[in-house]
Amino acid sequence: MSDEGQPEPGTLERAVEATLFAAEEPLGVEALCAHLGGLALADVREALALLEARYRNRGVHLVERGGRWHFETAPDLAHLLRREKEQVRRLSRAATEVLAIIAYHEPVSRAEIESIRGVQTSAGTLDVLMEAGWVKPAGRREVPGRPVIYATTPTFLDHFGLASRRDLPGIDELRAAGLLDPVDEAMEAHMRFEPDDESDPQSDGQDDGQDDENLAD
Amino acid sequence: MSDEGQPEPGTLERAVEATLFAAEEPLGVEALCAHLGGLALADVREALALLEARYRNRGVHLVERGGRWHFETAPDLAHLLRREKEQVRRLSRAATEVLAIIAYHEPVSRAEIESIRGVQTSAGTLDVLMEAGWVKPAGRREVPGRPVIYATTPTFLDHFGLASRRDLPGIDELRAAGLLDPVDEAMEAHMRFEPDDESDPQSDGQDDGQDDENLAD
Amino acid sequence: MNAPDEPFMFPPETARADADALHLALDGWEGPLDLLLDLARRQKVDLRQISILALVDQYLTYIERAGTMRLELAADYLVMAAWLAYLKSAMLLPKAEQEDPNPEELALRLQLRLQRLGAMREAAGRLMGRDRIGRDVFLRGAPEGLRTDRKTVWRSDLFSVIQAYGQVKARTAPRIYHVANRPVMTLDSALERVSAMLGVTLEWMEIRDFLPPHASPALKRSALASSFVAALELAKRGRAELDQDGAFAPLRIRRLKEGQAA
Repeated sequence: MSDEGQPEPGTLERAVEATLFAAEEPLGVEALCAHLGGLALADVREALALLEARYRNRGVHLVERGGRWHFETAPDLAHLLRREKEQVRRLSRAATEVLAIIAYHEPVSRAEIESIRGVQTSAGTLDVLMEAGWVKPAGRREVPGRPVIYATTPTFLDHFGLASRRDLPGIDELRAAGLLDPVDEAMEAHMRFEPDDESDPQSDGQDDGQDDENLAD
Repeated sequence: MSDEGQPEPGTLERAVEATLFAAEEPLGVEALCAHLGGLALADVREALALLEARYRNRGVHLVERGGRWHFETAPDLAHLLRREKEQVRRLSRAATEVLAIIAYHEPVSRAEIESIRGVQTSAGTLDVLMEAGWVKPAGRREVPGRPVIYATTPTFLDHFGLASRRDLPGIDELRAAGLLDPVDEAMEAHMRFEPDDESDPQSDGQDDGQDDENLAD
Repeated sequence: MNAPDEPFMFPPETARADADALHLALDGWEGPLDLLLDLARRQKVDLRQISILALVDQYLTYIERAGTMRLELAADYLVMAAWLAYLKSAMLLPKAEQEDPNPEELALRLQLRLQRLGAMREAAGRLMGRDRIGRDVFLRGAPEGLRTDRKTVWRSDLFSVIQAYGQVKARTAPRIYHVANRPVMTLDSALERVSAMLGVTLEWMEIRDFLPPHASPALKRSALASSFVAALELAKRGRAELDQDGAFAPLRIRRLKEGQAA
């Protein structure tokens, strides 16, 4: 580069620049010459060298690949072309259930998940869990049909703050926390303390006793 | 610009350059900001101004059309590029006139277009302009019959190299001469003063006032 | 503006058409106003100084000579010709005899329309002459393109997972139903009990004394009801008699000897 900075681009340089810019594919020196009306190869080469230098620090570079030239985004700015937009979404109820079943029973096949849940699992549900990175296929079960079996990933443990799967509360603990009560029963237990039922404390005592029996099953 | 010629481009300038080079369509300042991760509008505007100046003498120019920016080859190099490119489809005379009327009078109804041209507009003519993406329906005029009104699009400004509708060739002169006013309005203005003298400056002035009102719509 | 000197009878596109194809000549115009504008332009003066009278003559001459033109195409042109002929006659009459509409006004209106169409025609030409993308300037031939990938980040928490598991287990666990053994005394057992106790003595006994002494309140209520019905049944069979001093007073019961009537 001269002391006076970049000189005005010459006509040929501008012509090469515009041609490569508008070209739909990379052009070799000869194709450029032909396009520009039969110029000397040496002149076009010189123009290419000047342009290459001129664009060296820019957001766009003039590069040669296999003898053909084209403009491309500077490598350090490539990330600008593919921008990722993150969208945070809460896991659906169904997906949460499937995740929980896999976590408690892994490795587990889809049929097994369905038999535990008592409902069919849509294909999308497992996809979501795999997209989230919490579940992965873990081989096949050696039974007829060789179904794929699924297991949780280390990412799952990370996200949910678990050191290992053993940190998941056991069935007994879930029961103690009331998490194994069917919803309607839990509701009843709740309702029992509502004002409507206060009339006969003795009969209440009786009911309570029977409830305890149920829990012990 | 400094005495030592063009300074090294800044990071933002390079990023804007790369983004506009890679974009498949023109981008507005806001779209650029969003794409570059929520920068200040003023910074992006400054980068655009720097880039515009930097490319002014090049074979490729950075231009603003209807608030959106894109790179295109320098117009003086058209002869080099045209030969290999397909010619733009020729518009019929009717389509050309209808396009001009929409551009200079927008928004304008079909009946208004026809009253200027003194002839019915075939359905195909507007279709051709809409297919080219230069014209779009722009609501309805709130008069009896609620006719659809038409206006030009940003693509129109792009294609004809107009920064905005203000750049339409001769639009200021036409407006000053009252030639964008409806005939009825011009008649009234004429009759109010000396009916025989078309060059009455007062009536011209009157036209102007009415035009400004129209523009403010 | 300064169109090359063609015979003005023909629109530019069909300038070389022969006289036999006169009807084709009209295809080149965009309607009568367009034809008028072109004729006016041939007067080579500013549209504002145009002679309307001369223009009318030129138009009428043209239409006359194009006598063979297709009628459906020509209708507009003929309407315009009739109107212009009317305008011409009105303009030639002395001013004093003018009625509404004033021919000068009509002429002005025509002139204004021609000016406006002329302005748009010229504007269209200048617009088409601009540097147009794809003809004069070119966009980047192979842009890389910008893409925004939407990535979903899923969020959940341990409590939701555990709770979901609890609910699945609860929902699908085999359910066991207990039918509570309600504390009741059946009529049969009340009959048996009251009969047995009546057998002990012939004295009046209060019915409450027949109730099981340590029963829960619920069982007591049931036993009272059953015992009362049992007492009625025994009285009906002639084996006991009942006695009560008044409403809600203690109900007493006494055994009847065999054969003794109530």
